[in-house]
Amino acid sequence: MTSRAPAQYSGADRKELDRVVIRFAGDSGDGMQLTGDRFTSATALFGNDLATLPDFPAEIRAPAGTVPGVSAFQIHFSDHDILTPGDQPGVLVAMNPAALKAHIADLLLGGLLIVNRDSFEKRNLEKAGYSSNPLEDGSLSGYQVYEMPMTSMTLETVKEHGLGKKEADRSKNMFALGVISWMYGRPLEPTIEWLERKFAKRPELAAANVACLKAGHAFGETAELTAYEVKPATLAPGTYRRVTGNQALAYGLIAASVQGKVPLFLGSYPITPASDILHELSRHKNFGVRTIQAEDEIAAAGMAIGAAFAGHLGVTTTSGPGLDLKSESIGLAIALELPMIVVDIQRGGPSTGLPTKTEQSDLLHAMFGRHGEAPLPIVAPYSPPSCFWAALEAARIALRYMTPVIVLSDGYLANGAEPWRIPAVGKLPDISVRFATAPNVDGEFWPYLRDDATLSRPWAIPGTPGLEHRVGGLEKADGTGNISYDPDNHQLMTKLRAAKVRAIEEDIEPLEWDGDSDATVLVLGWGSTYGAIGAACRRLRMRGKKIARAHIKHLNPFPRNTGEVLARFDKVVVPEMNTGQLAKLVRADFLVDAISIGNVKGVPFKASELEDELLELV
Amino acid sequence: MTSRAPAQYSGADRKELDRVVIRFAGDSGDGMQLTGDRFTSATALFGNDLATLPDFPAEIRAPAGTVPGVSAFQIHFSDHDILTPGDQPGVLVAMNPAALKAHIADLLLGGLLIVNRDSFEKRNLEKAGYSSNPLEDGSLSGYQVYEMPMTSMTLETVKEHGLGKKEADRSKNMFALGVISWMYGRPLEPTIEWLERKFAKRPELAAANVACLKAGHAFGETAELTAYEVKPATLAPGTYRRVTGNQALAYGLIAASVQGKVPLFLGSYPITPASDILHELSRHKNFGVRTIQAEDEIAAAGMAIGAAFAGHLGVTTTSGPGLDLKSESIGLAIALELPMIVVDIQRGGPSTGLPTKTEQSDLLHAMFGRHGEAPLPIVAPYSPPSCFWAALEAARIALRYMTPVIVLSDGYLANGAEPWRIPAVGKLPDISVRFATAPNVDGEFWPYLRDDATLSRPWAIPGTPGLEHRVGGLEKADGTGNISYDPDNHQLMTKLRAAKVRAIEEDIEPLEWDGDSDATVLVLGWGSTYGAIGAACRRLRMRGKKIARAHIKHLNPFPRNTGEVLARFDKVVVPEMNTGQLAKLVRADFLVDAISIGNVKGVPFKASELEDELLELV
Amino acid sequence: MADGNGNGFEHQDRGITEASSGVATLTRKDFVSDQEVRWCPGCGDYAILAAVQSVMPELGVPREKIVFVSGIGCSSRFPYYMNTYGIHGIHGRAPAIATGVATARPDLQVWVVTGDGDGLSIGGNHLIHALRRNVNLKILLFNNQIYGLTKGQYSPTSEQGKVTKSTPFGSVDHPFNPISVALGAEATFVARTMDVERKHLPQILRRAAAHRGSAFVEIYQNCNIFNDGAFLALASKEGGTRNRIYLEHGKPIRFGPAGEKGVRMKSDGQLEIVDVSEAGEGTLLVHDEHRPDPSLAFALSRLAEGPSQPTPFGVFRAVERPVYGDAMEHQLRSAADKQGHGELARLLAGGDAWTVD
Amino acid sequence: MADGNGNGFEHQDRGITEASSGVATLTRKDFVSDQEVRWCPGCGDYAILAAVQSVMPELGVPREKIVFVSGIGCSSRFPYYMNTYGIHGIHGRAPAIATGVATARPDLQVWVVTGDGDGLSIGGNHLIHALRRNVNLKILLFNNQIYGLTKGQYSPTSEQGKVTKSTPFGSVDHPFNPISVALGAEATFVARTMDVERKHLPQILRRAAAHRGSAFVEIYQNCNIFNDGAFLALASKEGGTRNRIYLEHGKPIRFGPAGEKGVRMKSDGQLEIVDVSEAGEGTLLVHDEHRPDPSLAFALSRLAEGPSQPTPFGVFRAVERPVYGDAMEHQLRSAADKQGHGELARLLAGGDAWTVD
Ligand SMILES: Cc1ncc(C[n+]2csc(CCOP(=O)(O)OP(=O)(O)O)c2C)c(N)n1
Ligand SMILES: Cc1ncc(C[n+]2csc(CCOP(=O)(O)OP(=O)(O)O)c2C)c(N)n1
Ligand code: SF4
Ligand code: SF4
Ligand SMILES: [Mg+2]
Ligand SMILES: [Mg+2]
Repeated sequence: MTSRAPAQYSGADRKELDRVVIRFAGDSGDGMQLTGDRFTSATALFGNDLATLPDFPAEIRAPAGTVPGVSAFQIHFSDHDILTPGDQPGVLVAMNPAALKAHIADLLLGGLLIVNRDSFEKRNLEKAGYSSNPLEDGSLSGYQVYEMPMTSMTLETVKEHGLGKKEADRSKNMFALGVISWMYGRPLEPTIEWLERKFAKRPELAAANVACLKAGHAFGETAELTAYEVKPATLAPGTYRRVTGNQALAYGLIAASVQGKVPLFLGSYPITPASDILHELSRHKNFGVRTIQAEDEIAAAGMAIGAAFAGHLGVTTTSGPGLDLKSESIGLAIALELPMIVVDIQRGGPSTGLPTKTEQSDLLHAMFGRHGEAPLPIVAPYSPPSCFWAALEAARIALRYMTPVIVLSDGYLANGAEPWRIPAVGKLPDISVRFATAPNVDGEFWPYLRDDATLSRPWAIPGTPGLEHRVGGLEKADGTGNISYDPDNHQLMTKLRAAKVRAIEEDIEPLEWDGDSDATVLVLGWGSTYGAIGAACRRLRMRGKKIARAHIKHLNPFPRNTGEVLARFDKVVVPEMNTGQLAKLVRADFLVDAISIGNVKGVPFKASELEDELLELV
Repeated sequence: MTSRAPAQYSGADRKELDRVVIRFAGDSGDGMQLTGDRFTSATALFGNDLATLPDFPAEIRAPAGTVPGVSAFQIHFSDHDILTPGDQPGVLVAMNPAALKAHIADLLLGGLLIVNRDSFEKRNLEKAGYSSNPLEDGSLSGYQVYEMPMTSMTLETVKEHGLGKKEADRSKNMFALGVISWMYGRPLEPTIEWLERKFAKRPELAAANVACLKAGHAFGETAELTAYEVKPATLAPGTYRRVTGNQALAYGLIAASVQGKVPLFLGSYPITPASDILHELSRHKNFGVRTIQAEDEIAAAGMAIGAAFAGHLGVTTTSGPGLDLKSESIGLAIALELPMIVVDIQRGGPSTGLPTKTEQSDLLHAMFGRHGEAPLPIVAPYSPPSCFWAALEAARIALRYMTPVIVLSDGYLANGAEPWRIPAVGKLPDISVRFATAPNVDGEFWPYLRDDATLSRPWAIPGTPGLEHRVGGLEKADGTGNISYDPDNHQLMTKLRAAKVRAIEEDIEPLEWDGDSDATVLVLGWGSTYGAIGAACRRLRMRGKKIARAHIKHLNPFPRNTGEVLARFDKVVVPEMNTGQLAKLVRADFLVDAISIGNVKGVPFKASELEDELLELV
Repeated sequence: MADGNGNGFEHQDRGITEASSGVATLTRKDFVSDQEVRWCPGCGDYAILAAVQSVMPELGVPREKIVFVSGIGCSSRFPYYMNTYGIHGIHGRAPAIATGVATARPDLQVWVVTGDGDGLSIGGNHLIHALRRNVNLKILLFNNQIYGLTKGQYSPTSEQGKVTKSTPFGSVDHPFNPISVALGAEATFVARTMDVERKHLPQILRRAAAHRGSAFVEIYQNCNIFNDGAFLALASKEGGTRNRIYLEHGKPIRFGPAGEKGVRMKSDGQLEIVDVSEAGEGTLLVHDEHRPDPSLAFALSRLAEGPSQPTPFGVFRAVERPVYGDAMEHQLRSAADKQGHGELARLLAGGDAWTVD
Repeated sequence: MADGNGNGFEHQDRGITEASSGVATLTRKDFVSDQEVRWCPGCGDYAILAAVQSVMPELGVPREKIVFVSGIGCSSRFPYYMNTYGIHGIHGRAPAIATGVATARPDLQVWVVTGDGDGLSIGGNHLIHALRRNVNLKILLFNNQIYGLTKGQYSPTSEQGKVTKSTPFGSVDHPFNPISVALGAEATFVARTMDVERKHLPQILRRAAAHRGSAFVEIYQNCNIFNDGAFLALASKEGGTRNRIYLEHGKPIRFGPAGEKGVRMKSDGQLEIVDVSEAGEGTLLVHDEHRPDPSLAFALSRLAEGPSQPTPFGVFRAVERPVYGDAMEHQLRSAADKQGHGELARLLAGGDAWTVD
């Protein structure tokens, strides 16, 4: 662990800024995600607050040099706490014409545009659909344009390292990183160390990339580009790291396994944008984590159920289309009353929809997407780091109440990264389970004899003598769990299953709201809109408007005081990346005329958009 | 077609009744369903109004003679129009001790109990769990008990027909039928004809059964049992027949094919209580109906989608667990915008639940059970005959708006039978489709160029030169249908898909309500609760209470005037065989404090129960 | 770790290594649950249940270490009648659910009971993937060539042209041969027997239990209500002796009342049935369960087109291959050895954390 | 009725018997859609697309009568690039969707394009059931032994021990052999070829198109991004001549640069590779595509454990069996003949109606 980077980087000769939004854009092959990732890492080490937003092209690589083939990465960093990856970049790095074409529209007027001049030749311009060269036709007059011969200088730099043309060309992203690092006073060491670690087996590659990084840095200095400084933010004391939502979610599941003293079992089938959780968990076998890549989502859920019956914390991770397929299995888990976690990383729908884009349109599906009366708890993270909490909380509920729990994350949270104050393991909740070890009704074992407090049934796992029992999807007699077709028993069991879930409201935090005590408008959100709503409200307040906001983290059951909170305000506005799903639930449950602000574009709300929409309502 | 039966059966020496509820109960092997079916047929021919309720045991046959092995059939018939199969029987026919045990509790005090005395011997009594013989221990003192040696008299009767013991014993249900037919003045001819048709290949069996039928009839006469008369009801003029819901639904689909001039294609996987639709449709190949028993529900839905693309009316039929599995495919059909009908015969859930019992708990699943924003129209029949209408209406909407449509029936409608006034084919709506035949944008074919009126896209089927095109589940550009990742296009397409479904409200009947114009309470229902709600309201009115009722047949979109209708009343009460699913939708859409009366017992509401519950609210 | 829980959470040890109910003393009765058995009188399932319950005590596995998993169907009610741990799952998914149980807990003996519809129609994919992975499961497929529970529709093993409720004009699809399907899916143990096989059925059950990995057993089962007599040609006394071909490892394949018929492999690789007297015993094919190449077993599976002809019974194939759960277990252990037991704090700290003070 | 619509609704006639775009004049270009092809540069899919587009004009089927159906995956983008009717379905369901198309409309030529994940992992069940039914489909399985679209997880055809994103310590599952799976599932036409097979690939496509019923073609395809070189032992010039065994009906099976190697069947039914010079050509196995018994084809499918050894290419099996759609068509027609064309009024009236007047 490095402690915060030396200060000399923030030299006095630098122009001070409180926040900067930079977007790196290039061909899928140009390694923009890596560049952004390294810059972010240095920025984190430097001590700024930050938020990032990777923007992948469609799943399949488009031909090099074309607009659909462009991949981008945006970072927002500042000397104060920020909430979003930023609306419009003030700085755009475009590695080729296609990247320029795809992103120039977003660059703030007067913004900084840094291009790799070498790539602006005929073929690339054509591929990008430019009839004339934008660097020459004056179309960029609205921006401060820095043209740099990145390709040639890179090739020049790596010559002595004897790299092939292809590999050499691949290093130009390090040159770009060097330039930007100089401009914003980012330390190079972390990236150098990282390169040396990464290419340990191929020192010549490491050396070449380091050389390019330094070359870019030197270029920035000698070309006397304006240098900026963004002072470190005053984050709460603690140890920080950067995490993406999927990473945090995987860690949260492992933490749940450790804190629950129960082995972790993942049954999953790859699907964008959920696959990385499977990838991450597969790497931690030394925690006893079992991961199976199942033949499909139904099998994945089935395996998790089987593992849960066998005494493991059964988990299955997926995205929308996979959640559809798991519906029947989730219904079974509800009938069996076994602890299982179903993670849904929401993406653009319906059907295959927009696999690489984000959306919040699975909420009602998660609530009601099963035949019969089949309620289950739903937890939703609201920032990349909070995915850790969501996983742990879902596990706590699943284990305590013997029920499947759905975690609703989304594509933005999954891939976005933010600094995370690492929790002290000692401070994590103890959620250890108690398995049944002895008969519970004079000598017999009744698998559906419920705990008075939680209404949950005992968890008796194979290997425990004397507790042999059978469970199944047919309706069960209360207590004994034997098959029962009795009408009144069915009514009772239906009530009990609902009551069990409902009772959880007593066991979760009440809904908090903040803002002006005399505000008449409440902005109610859930999930990844947290940052955008926060930023929009902050701006409105800066404009002297009164407004309050609350964010729901438990979507079923709702926090017990939700009704009261809503009742305090004249207007309840619900911004969602869907057509009004939480709004519908709130209207039904509390009969408040919740106003929905829907956004179904596959991209997160921009704080400014939201600010404008809210402005009309306050 | 027989015209109404001769009148001599209603002899003057008979005690007149306005309505009777009879329940036939016996071992699964005793042929009670058939007995009830025959009695119903004769009753229909006689001209009474009627409603029936078969009560099957659990799917698997229990050992003969045991309570779980009991199968029953209830019929309610009258001289006026009735709405339900009746709450409690006034007459119980019990073929063995188990049948008595299972059903005696329902018999009205003072009711008629007819038992097969021969079966009340030690072994059967034990199997049924009787420690003493109820015929002797006085426990039946509250009823008028007729003991008849049905088994011995049957064996006696069939002796000369040289039947084996087993076959002979099987005929005793005809004896029972004969007795009841005499008591209630039902014609024997139809049953005799039917027996002769059924056993045409085995005349000795036919003769034996006819003999038993007549023997029972004679026994009734000579034993001087009281004879009753229920005058024919004055039904609207027309030609009638009896149909079960599943039969009517199958006929409705065939009618849709004929009226739409489009071939019918069914992809289905067997599941209780939906299988009979597959069975029925498989029999009508001369209508060009193609039926495939698929490997599973997903394949069944996929096949229907493929057939729809190929120019057929694609249909898939299932029950809850199958609907879960079809979720993803339905989402695809929504994205492809192809005409498909998904029939869900709801049964007791969650999970495998109560396969042979009825419930209305898939409404929210039908509405929201898919990832992403994926709206579709939902139609619900409200009586067995109305399943014909529901299928035809679903087809009309599917074909006109190029969308999948869900038909929500349930186990009670599926198996229950009522008289059906056969519609004149000439009066059926013309829903014929127009396939695209030519390019629609200067020489090109755009598969997603919408019709201004319906917002539906053109249906261009393979085999049509020049209209070759590709469709898929990825988001499509408005008009061209090409893959599009454009944010604004996604927003637009999401709006268009929703608007298309919403617009259907202009094309369906407004919500009707009836009852006292000055009533303050509206009872709002949907689906199979129609009869029970009607009967309960009728009784309340007879008790001088003011009440109104409305029944929703289109659950998405709601009839355009729904809000206005609800607004007329102070109280809206919603009885459902679930925990309040329609109530939730109504609350969310219209912000009315709808009160839910939930019943999740696997059996239809009893009019009397409902009457009591409503009484507390008016 | 022997308890099959690479991370050795205490509770697991408790659950698993604690003095078990013991096995020496077990009898058939110990495996009979308190649930009333509900199949139609005369159903072949009764005989299979009796056989399984009678074999269990011999296996030396304590009751609490046995799990029966099933899908939906008449056959799938099986777990309710076994006094062991059990899951009555959902239609077709038993192999997946059982894979979860067996992979989470290699210390358990996991049985799957499925039907021709449950296992080969809706559940076909899970079945072939479980076999491919060689998950440690004993899979009993009750093949009655019909959908029993839903009251008589044809199944993927019903003969072509079958008239059922869903095929009033006769089915038009060609059936699966379950043995061929299993062999095509890389199964390591494949066998066939029949409900009425008083001796052979228990033998095969013992063999399946003894096989480490996926053991697939097709059991011809009579559904006397919806498909009575489907296996008459093999079940009847006379037909049985004429048509049952018992495969025995290392023995020439002979059958018939007096073993007068035999199976021979022609030079072009085609199997044929011959009169031993004419062909001579020496020319007969000698059965080899353990051959790594499944081709011979496959050829034997094609000997009969359906249960109406001379049909092989017994073990078609029995070979060793790494077991899915064991392999995963090994990875967990070696990971723990190499990287050391997982330490949460270290995991969370990650590679490049920084402190703010 | 020849138009494949037993009930002969007029509109169908319009749709189908109307003067078609004609076929005589068609060229490769006619089958190229206006969509920009989007696969990674160097992907094997390009070569397969080119081959399909070049073969199409020869088949004499008008463009509007051709439908391409796929699931999800890189390979499954295929239909967008064909200027025919097409459905880009959902993951794994292409065989089911295509079954709907082909059964509703026997007059169409329906192609399925799927991947090793799409067709054998999530879609395995639909695939084997389509083959069992012998639905009239041409199924092209692009086997690159990896999940391409989701960026590199192992697939059911990946070799055991494969290190991928989802198996950082190596996969523990044993792979499927797609040819064996298809044969175990009663497929009537089974073949294998490869993306780089300039001549052989088109030949096999023609054979598949000509087969009435399900034609299953495994195509080895290089994913140069996530699984580059998986088929090097067969694709490379030198390796290819050494390891590709071309199966030809009626010919002894020989291979190698100078055909010096051959395949022989031992008396115990085991295949072996021999030096022709030693063994003598006469002793070699003569390939027989049309043998009713699939056992020989199955044995050939086991010759190589993976694409790293001498591997058979070409048609393993090609036999006639009633086609699903045709059989159903026949039932519709004979029903109409026997019962007369369906009359709605009669249907609704039913058996025992009564009138109230
Ligand atoms: C998802 C789902 N689809 C369909 C059904 C209905 N169903 C129950 S069992 C069964 C088939 C039973 O046949 P088989 O597996 O051969 O078992 P058997 O009853 O013959 O022993 C079907 C179709 C169901 N319960 N769930
Ligand atoms: C229901 C569902 N599950 C998972 C996915 C994600 N997914 C898309 S393609 C694919 C596998 C692709 O592999 P393959 O079929 O071999 O095709 P390839 O890309 O290799 O050509 C997966 C897992 C999906 N789209 N839908
Ligand atoms: S229906 Fe058939 S399989 Fe099911 S229990 Fe009855 S006899 Fe057995
Ligand atoms: S990922 Fe592999 S299979 Fe997919 S397009 Fe790229 S090279 Fe081809
Ligand atoms: Mg069966
Ligand atoms: Mg692949």
